[in-house]
Amino acid sequence: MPVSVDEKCLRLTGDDGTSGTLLGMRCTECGIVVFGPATFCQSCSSPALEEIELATGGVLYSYTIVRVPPPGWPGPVPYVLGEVELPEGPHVLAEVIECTHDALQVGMPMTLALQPVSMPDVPGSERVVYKWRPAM
Amino acid sequence: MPVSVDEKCLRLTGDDGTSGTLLGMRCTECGIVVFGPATFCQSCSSPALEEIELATGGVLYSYTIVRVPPPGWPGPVPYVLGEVELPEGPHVLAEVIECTHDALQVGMPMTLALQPVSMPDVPGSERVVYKWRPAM
Amino acid sequence: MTQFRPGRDVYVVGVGLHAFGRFPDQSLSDLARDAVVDALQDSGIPWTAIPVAYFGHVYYQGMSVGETTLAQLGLTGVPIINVENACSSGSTAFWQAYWGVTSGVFDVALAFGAEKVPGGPVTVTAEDSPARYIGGDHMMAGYALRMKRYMEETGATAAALAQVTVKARQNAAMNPYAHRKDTYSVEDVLNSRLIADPLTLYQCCPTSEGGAAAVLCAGDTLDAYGVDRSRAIRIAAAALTSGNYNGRGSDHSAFSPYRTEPAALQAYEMAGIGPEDVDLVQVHDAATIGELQQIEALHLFPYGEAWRATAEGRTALTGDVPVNTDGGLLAMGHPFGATGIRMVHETVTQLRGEAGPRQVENPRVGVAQCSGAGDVTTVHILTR
Amino acid sequence: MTQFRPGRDVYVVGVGLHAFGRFPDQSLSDLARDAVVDALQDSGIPWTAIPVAYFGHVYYQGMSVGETTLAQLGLTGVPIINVENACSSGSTAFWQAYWGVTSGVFDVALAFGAEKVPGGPVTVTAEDSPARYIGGDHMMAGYALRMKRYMEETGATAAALAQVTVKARQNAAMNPYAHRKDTYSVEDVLNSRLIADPLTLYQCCPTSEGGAAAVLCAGDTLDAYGVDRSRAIRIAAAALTSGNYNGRGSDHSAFSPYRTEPAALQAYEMAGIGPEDVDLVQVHDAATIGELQQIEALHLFPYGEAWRATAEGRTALTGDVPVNTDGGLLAMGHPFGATGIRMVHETVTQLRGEAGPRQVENPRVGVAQCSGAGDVTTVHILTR
Ligand SMILES: [Zn+2]
Ligand SMILES: [Zn+2]
Repeated sequence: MPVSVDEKCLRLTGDDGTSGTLLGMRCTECGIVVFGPATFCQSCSSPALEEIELATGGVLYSYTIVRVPPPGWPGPVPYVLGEVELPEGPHVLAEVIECTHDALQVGMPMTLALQPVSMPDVPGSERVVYKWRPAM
Repeated sequence: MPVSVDEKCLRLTGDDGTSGTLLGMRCTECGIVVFGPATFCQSCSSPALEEIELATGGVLYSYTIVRVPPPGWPGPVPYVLGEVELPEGPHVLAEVIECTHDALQVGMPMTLALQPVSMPDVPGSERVVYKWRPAM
Repeated sequence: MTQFRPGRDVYVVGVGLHAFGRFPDQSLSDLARDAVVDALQDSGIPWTAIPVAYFGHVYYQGMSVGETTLAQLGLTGVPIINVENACSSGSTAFWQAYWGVTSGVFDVALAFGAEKVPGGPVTVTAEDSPARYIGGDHMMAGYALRMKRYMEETGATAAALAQVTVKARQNAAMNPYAHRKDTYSVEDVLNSRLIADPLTLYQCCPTSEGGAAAVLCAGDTLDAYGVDRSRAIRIAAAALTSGNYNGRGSDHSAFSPYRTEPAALQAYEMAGIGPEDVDLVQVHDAATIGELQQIEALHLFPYGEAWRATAEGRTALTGDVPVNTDGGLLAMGHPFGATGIRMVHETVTQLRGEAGPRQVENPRVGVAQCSGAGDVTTVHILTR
Repeated sequence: MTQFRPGRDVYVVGVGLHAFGRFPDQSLSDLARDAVVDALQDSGIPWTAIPVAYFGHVYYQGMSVGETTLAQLGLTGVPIINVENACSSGSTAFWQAYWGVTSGVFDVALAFGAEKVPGGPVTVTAEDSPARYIGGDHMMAGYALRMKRYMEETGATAAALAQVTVKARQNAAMNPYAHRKDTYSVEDVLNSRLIADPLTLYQCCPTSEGGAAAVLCAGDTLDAYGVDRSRAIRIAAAALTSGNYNGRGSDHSAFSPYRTEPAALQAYEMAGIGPEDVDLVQVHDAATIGELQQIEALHLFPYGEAWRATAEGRTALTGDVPVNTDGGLLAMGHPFGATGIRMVHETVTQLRGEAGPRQVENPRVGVAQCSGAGDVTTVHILTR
């Protein structure tokens, strides 16, 4: 069975690791939404949070082409890192795949993409990672 | 040429790494002596320090037989660790070699011994290390 | 001796713990957060009213872990400061919180700490230190050297030293937060495998994980924060010292006992009490010998007599000077960032009369003492 | 907003630096000690008169490094506290020292810091963090995201951003402590290799080593300590904030600009001045974009206009708001524990009129600002 890179941020919905949903928490007091787990609201500290499924896409708030990767980066170099603003408010940072560098533009629509990633030479390290790809 | 494990604590005097002297600093204001380098006196903070050569032996203040070694320990296990009080005052902690465990006794005279030590699988890591052995 | 100037009275108004043990599925932040939530709830003061927080931890687990942890409770923008002082990291956070409140900078402060200590011998120097060649940087070997010398000088018996562990485990058996709850006989302790002669495994604290938190509040603002005065415990003294030159063993200070004395004397003076007024004590028993030497350094027993007092049961829950009533480091383990505040937790719980089966009879004065590499010592005195 | 209560006036009475650069033969303690000796000498106050010390550093290099370092100056027994707040570790030590003195706990305090930053991209999470799979924990990639967005929103040109480095190197060329002293043209900066588009190598601070120290003294005890009043520089404000929820980017706070605003507003209020009174500024220019956004967050320029002001030379030594007069992080490098105190060193040196060839004309008010992971921000205002 495929394993999510972070079960509290990404819930896999199928058995093959190709479908899933980003998770967030909404405060029922003040309405703000955050990406990933939370016990208390980041804005008002209320514990009245409910888990929600986030939109499967958003717009590209900013991006960069990383030419010197961070330690332990298991992917190709260079890679594109994109910060996507979801309609619910949160920004989600992830690799942008299947894109042409020159075609990237702030404001362009992006859609969620899942890919398996393994750490080189670490058996059992495969995780399903959330990424972005330009929307059709 | 042999290299001292810490040139400010142990000065090698020959070319073969078998002879050397422990170094200390004496405060010309208050007279206290410390083992190893110092810029200011530990007791009175005076900068008036002079380097001295320490005695080549002392008495065993305490000892233990270490059965679970610290990370990176390059020697045999178990090993004996001895705290020796020098006539000048300082205590110097080091491995006790060439001893019978049952014959060790607090208060027994000890004498300086030098041995080369290498870190396993680290080329060029050989250092001459100060140790103690029971005095004849 | 450094003279600080205490100002307002300061109280501990809330304490919280995450259980001590092994929690592979919980991060450092998880341990810390749970303890904080517990302490806030105990105090009745909400997170949004806390103006400052001090977080104690040692090992690098990412930057600004205090901030990352408390961000989970809401981004309130307050100063959060991560502090490290070896085994005294948690108690340093508490000390800092105390001085901030007594001096009037803030009315309330949060002190918390957590640690995930890896297994195996604990060292205090960097990996590339010459100590790796010399073999002397080994916390338990240091305690073994102290133990050998103490036994030689005082005539302390192996059985008396083992009794420290026997007592710790008996106390821990009544403490749901303890890492090790099974009890042992003196023979069990002496027959456990040797780590560094004469120290056996059961005489060394386990490597553990855990979290602890405390909320402090100025006495003149207790009512403004709606604090239950009947459960507020006053901080009568807060002392923190580094090494003093003492003419012996300064070259190998980690192995020199009785570094605690200057901090203890400062604390007694600040509290206006003496060792004879102390009703219960938590001390730094990373190894059995540690407990004996610390209670002597605190002047609770004359030099060389703590082992006999222990053998006679005087440091047990029912003795005249109960020591490490929650099981101490020997049974709780020693998550560096949490330990000092865990001691405050136990002292407060006892002084409130809320310690259940391990309650000491009607205590009024409690002492918490931590020691750490770099010759750091903290002594805190709490009173009802 | 949290309201703290300043008490007595506090002055910086001594500053010291160890040069910034690469020093493979010197330990973290060596760097720190040299800076302390320098600062003590500058202050005229001997180590034996210092009642407390705060040491800022980030990476684990053994426990209690502050204690180990100061033990070399003599074992005086005073409290020594190691603090960590990511890139703001040094400024946090300074902040803590200030509040201890202003509140009357001590008359004098030592703040110092040092770091040996390893080469390669800087990350802020632990090694086993899911961030390793996601690729987002990369300090310079974070700055690149901010830069791309800023250029998009404001029309800032690549040349204006590069000018930040050009200016930094010009200033550093007059600073004997700087890591990088060679100067560059805008073309050199833009043609250096790409790290994370659009950020090029020369727009990123080098990874460096260094140490810094400052001695603080209460105004009402300057004479008692024999301090030369003509060289004492007053601390008019000391603010430290963690993250505030601001409705945007809180999920990726490391990449959210303008976190500095709350700390800046607190500091201006505390000092009783406004941005228009500021004569020179040191800000957190870990990358060129950082300087532009920080001077906007400090309200020295309106949002989106700092790049133009830079291109026009207004932030140069001869401009109306000289920024990073010693070369900043871009030329000094960024040893986390030292940086914040290095900024105090430069501000004090300028306000004393002792900055030599890089002296700003007759400055009276200087600001030092640091940012760090965990959304830590410090803002200190110093006045002559
Ligand atoms: Zn809310
Ligand atoms: Zn002296």
